[in-house]
Amino acid sequence: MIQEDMRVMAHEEIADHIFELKLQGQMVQQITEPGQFVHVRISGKTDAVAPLLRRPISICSADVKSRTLTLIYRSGGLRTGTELLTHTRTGDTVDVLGPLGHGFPVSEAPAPARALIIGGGVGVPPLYGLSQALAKRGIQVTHVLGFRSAKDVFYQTNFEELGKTFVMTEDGTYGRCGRVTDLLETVPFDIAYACGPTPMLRALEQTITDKPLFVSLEQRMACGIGACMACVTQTTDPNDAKGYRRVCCDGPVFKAREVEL
Amino acid sequence: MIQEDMRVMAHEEIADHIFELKLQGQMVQQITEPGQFVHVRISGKTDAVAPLLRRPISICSADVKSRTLTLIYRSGGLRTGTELLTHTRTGDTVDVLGPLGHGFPVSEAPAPARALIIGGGVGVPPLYGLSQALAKRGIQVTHVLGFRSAKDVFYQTNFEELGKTFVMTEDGTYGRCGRVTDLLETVPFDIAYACGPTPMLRALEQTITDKPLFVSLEQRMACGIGACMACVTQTTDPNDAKGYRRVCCDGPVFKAREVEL
Amino acid sequence: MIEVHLPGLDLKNPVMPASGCFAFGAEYGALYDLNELGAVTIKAATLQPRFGNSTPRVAETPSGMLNAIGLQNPGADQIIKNELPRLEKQKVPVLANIAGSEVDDYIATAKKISRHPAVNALELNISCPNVKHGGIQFGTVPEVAAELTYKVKAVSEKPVYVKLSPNVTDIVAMAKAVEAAGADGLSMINTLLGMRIDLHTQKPVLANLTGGLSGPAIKPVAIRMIYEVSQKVTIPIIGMGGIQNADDVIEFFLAGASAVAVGTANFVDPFVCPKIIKELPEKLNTMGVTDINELIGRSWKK
Amino acid sequence: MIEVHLPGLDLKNPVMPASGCFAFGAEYGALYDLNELGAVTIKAATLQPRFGNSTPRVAETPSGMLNAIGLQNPGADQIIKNELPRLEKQKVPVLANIAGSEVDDYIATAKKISRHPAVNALELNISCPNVKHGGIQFGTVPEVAAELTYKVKAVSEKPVYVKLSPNVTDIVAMAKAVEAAGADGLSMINTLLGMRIDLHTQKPVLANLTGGLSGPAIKPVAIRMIYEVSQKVTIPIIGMGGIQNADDVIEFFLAGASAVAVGTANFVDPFVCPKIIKELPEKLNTMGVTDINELIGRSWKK
Ligand SMILES: Cc1cc2nc3c(=O)[nH]c(=O)nc-3n(C[C@H](O)[C@H](O)[C@H](O)COP(=O)(O)OP(=O)(O)OC[C@H]3O[C@@H](n4cnc5c(N)ncnc54)[C@H](O)[C@@H]3O)c2cc1C
Ligand SMILES: Cc1cc2nc3c(=O)[nH]c(=O)nc-3n(C[C@H](O)[C@H](O)[C@H](O)COP(=O)(O)OP(=O)(O)OC[C@H]3O[C@@H](n4cnc5c(N)ncnc54)[C@H](O)[C@@H]3O)c2cc1C
Ligand SMILES: Cc1cc2nc3c(=O)[nH]c(=O)nc-3n(C[C@H](O)[C@H](O)[C@H](O)COP(=O)(O)O)c2cc1C
Ligand SMILES: Cc1cc2nc3c(=O)[nH]c(=O)nc-3n(C[C@H](O)[C@H](O)[C@H](O)COP(=O)(O)O)c2cc1C
Ligand code: FES
Ligand code: FES
Repeated sequence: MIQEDMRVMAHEEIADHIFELKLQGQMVQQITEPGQFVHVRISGKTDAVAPLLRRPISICSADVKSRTLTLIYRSGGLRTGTELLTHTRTGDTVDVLGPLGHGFPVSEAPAPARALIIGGGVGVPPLYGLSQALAKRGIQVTHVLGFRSAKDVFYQTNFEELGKTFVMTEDGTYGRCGRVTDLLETVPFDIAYACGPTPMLRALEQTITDKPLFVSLEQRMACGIGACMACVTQTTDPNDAKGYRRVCCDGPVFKAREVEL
Repeated sequence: MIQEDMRVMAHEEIADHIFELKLQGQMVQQITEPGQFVHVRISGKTDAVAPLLRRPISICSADVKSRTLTLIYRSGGLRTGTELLTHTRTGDTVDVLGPLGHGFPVSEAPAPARALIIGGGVGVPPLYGLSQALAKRGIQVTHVLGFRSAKDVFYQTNFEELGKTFVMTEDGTYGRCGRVTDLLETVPFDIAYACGPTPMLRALEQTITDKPLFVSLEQRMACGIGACMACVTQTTDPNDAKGYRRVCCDGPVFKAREVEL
Repeated sequence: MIEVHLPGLDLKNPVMPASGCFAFGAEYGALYDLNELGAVTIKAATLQPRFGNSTPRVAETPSGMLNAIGLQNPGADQIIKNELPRLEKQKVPVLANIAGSEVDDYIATAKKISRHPAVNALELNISCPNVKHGGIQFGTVPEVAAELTYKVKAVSEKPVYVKLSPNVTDIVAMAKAVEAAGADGLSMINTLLGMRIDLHTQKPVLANLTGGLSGPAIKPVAIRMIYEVSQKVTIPIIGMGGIQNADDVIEFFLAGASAVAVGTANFVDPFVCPKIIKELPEKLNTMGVTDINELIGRSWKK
Repeated sequence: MIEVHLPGLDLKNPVMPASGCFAFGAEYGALYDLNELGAVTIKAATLQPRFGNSTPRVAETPSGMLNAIGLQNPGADQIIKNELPRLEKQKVPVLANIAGSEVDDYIATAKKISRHPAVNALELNISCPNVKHGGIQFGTVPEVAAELTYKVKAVSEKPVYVKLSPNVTDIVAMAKAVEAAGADGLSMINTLLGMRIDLHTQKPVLANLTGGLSGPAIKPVAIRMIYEVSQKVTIPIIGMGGIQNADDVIEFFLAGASAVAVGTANFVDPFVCPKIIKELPEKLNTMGVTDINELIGRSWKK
């Protein structure tokens, strides 16, 4: 983990309020797993104090050769920190802490195997790097990506290059109408990975009980490195020695049903 | 007075930590006197709250035709609001309130006459617009400009185009060595105008007692328009009806000895 | 939909400038029509004219500012003569803030000011040192604040709002004490006591040494206090402390305020009050709220 | 030149992380050598393990943050077993923060923790609700805080610093009370009580409803309180509240602190403590100060 002023190589809006930010720096070499995240300081200049806290953003993908990582984030709009981030331009630097946390265990999939990747909204980004890693190992990957509406869809073609991709929207304005869980029965798989809103993850934990499932969680964070205890979540096992996990450093990826959602 | 997002037309460092910022907007049409100022919001984006208060900066000069005004300001360095302003680039907008206050009474100089303009440090900028206005009226203008050191000197040639210009530095690294007051006896004049550090203004008020002298004051401000009473200064006349003046709206330019320095 | 009705104050919208941040309305009145406002809170009136503290009187702090103006004002008589007639010509309700150094000062000021037809209600600034009690603020001892409230109520011709100081251990005790003493409403919060030291001079920046902290920095303290107090009193609360936009106004309503005042934000954006008033109905629409009064205290109501 | 000597704490520099913002040093210790620090303040130890509050436990505010972690910690015994041995191997002094719900909890925890060789001094967190007294915080009633201080002092094998809560009317009275009860030093300030309400859920953001406000937003309050207290007590003060850089450290010294703790800023910049320690001598040099101890209270000393 390092703190680095990373250089903005590209920054563009790829869907409604969704931005793709490419950053270059040494940090890329330290990334070990898809699903790790970085902690981004929005108020870079002159010791600015508002917004004060960093924002956790998943690493979408990384390229060691060009020392570049890609983030995809949603701007929360007026008066949010991420809105301020949208003003960053190519050539600027952004203060980034990372890579942080434990990502998706790619080796858990006994190759050759069929992996199912399920994403919702801004939970989709880390799954792209995951799918790349799985595909590289020769694993057959199927993607089920849920968005609210047509205007929110991003990265469909990127995923399609890696495997079969179902896009769904809640309001039916694009792809299939419905929720990602609606499709589960029709897709054969040996292992599943998911990232998205908590209700989605909860539904998946209830449905996928006979095969390995890994879920990536969100929690409000302060330090991002395990020191402040802001991001804890209880273990489902009441006899667990610690009784809790920190999403920032024990996660954000957990085995299904390891912690309370 | 209006509040306007003015467009940055040019922005460059013209001396050590001294920046020249050219802004375009409707506001320019409302400027009535040299020596008025604008109140600049440094934290323009997304309702940012730090730095919170606006910064008062004198209007250095203005061009009605191109709707452009020029500000010259000193960046206070790390952790100051003005440092943040230095990051503003051509094409950006800056939230400006103005024009504010009462400037130098140009008509007080019975033309033809000889005007003496005395400036110190970042007190120099508004005097440039003043000198332009006086020169336009055919008044002979002499400038005495004091800076700390060679690296702090700016706008010498601009002033030289308008009249005789003496540049002095405290440490003698450029121009004459000493303080602006040292030169007073050698320059003939009928009216004097000054802007600069309070000790300089105080010295001038003590020296120039037989001719009209106008001084421009600085005071910490909040509202900039007369409502908060942050910037008051006492009148020298204890029998004055109000007993005080607000630098932001009764000034910043006052007749010598009208208010306590 | 954004009308609110408080004792003495029938407001077509719940947004007013905070006392001391708007003088007597002349300056901002030159920028926009004061009748757009829910009300105008005027700067603290004292019995005698006051020049206030030496300068510097303000200092910037992270997301906030300190002020030590020192209650500069021309005194009750001059205010009645020069300022209130101008406000009387407007339709906007006036909340008149009054201050003093002794109980008698407050009483005399309240009598004079409350009688003026331009004034719809008084706001009692109790964050003032009580010279007769060794300079301890009226607003820090419940009994003292209650006595003052009681006596001012006795002479005031208009409803009385008591403006609470946040610099206390138990804000609920303060609120209950002044409610029991007859206050018609509460204003909260006044500024937090703070200081900034200049690294060059190595002395406090403010000539007065300490000053009152205001602005967004104090909003979480204001919200917490209003949340606590609104559950324990039945009189309405005018909320303030760091309000900058319609979202903030709604947060104050959810906490338990029935109207709001905007202080420091006027200095950042002189048009902030009319902007908020314009933004508010739009915001309520997106929230599906038809009457802002529904929101009062919703964060704690079942 | 930046060494300071306080009861139990011989510090090669006056900068330590604040309690609760550094856990037990393992995480930041993986980023840099803890021996660079003046001291380490560890997270509040309670007698029994505590899981703490539900999430969300943090919320951002203008130039600050709210936290309601709820004193999550593995309990005194586990801390002694698992955490202190690791710190014992380092040379850095340890200030051990302790908390409780009753006087007896504090006493038992103080006994255990103060006995450990890794611990150089105790820091008594008195911003905790006293369950035996209807949940009123120990830190808000001078007599209660004094009694607690007295009893902990009686059992502690190490000097005791009392960490004052800023949520009081009279901070000087609190400070004097605990000084009289035997405190060897003061830590100030703890967090201001605040709240933020979520406009979507219309409920408080924090599961615990209220939380402690920290960060730059509260610095003016911290400076003011240290300025007031340092003139009235003779014991040293560890200053904290919004410190981000060497300039802030100097401001705290000028106000009257003899050492400082850095809390929230660690979350913004995990290397902030070593950065400040590096920046400090340079800064003193430019100020012409040869010994940082000269600066203590200079803003009020003649
Ligand atoms: C491990 C992890 C990975 C994430 N990856 C992504 C990603 O790849 N793309 C993306 O768009 N979003 C991602 N998020 C969510 C993202 O962190 C929040 O949307 C963002 O912090 C909101 O900040 P804001 O400035 O828009 O909102 P503000 O309202 O300004 O935020 C205020 C505070 O609340 C916190 N906060 C608000 N919402 C969330 C949330 N949902 N999760 C955590 N903290 C929150 C902020 O961090 C900040 O401290 C991730 C979150 C976590 C924990
Ligand atoms: C009428 C007027 C005209 C001015 N014109 C110019 C100009 O043309 N060029 C120029 O460089 N400077 C000018 N100044 C001074 C300028 O306003 C300050 O240097 C500037 O506000 C400092 O801000 P900062 O962000 O660098 O410092 P910070 O330390 O970040 O400022 C903190 C706070 O203190 C206030 N403050 C600090 N120093 C001063 C000061 N000297 N005067 C007033 N407020 C201060 C700031 O406005 C801010 O509110 C003028 C001041 C006034 C009152
Ligand atoms: C410059 C200034 C002057 C003030 N003067 C008064 C006053 O005269 N009477 C009063 O009751 N409050 C006064 N206040 C407090 C405000 O009315 C308000 O309670 C406080 O500033 C919090 O609101 P804000 O954060 O929106 O500014 C003053 C505040 C400021 C900043
Ligand atoms: C996440 C968090 C946890 C804290 N936990 C404790 C604690 O366990 N014991 C304690 O005395 N203070 C605790 N504090 C208060 C800090 O030690 C410090 O007094 C306060 O945050 C002000 O300093 P800062 O503004 O630098 O953060 C905590 C603060 C934060 C932000
Ligand atoms: S964010 Fe601090 S422990 Fe996880
Ligand atoms: S700055 Fe507000 S009155 Fe002058």
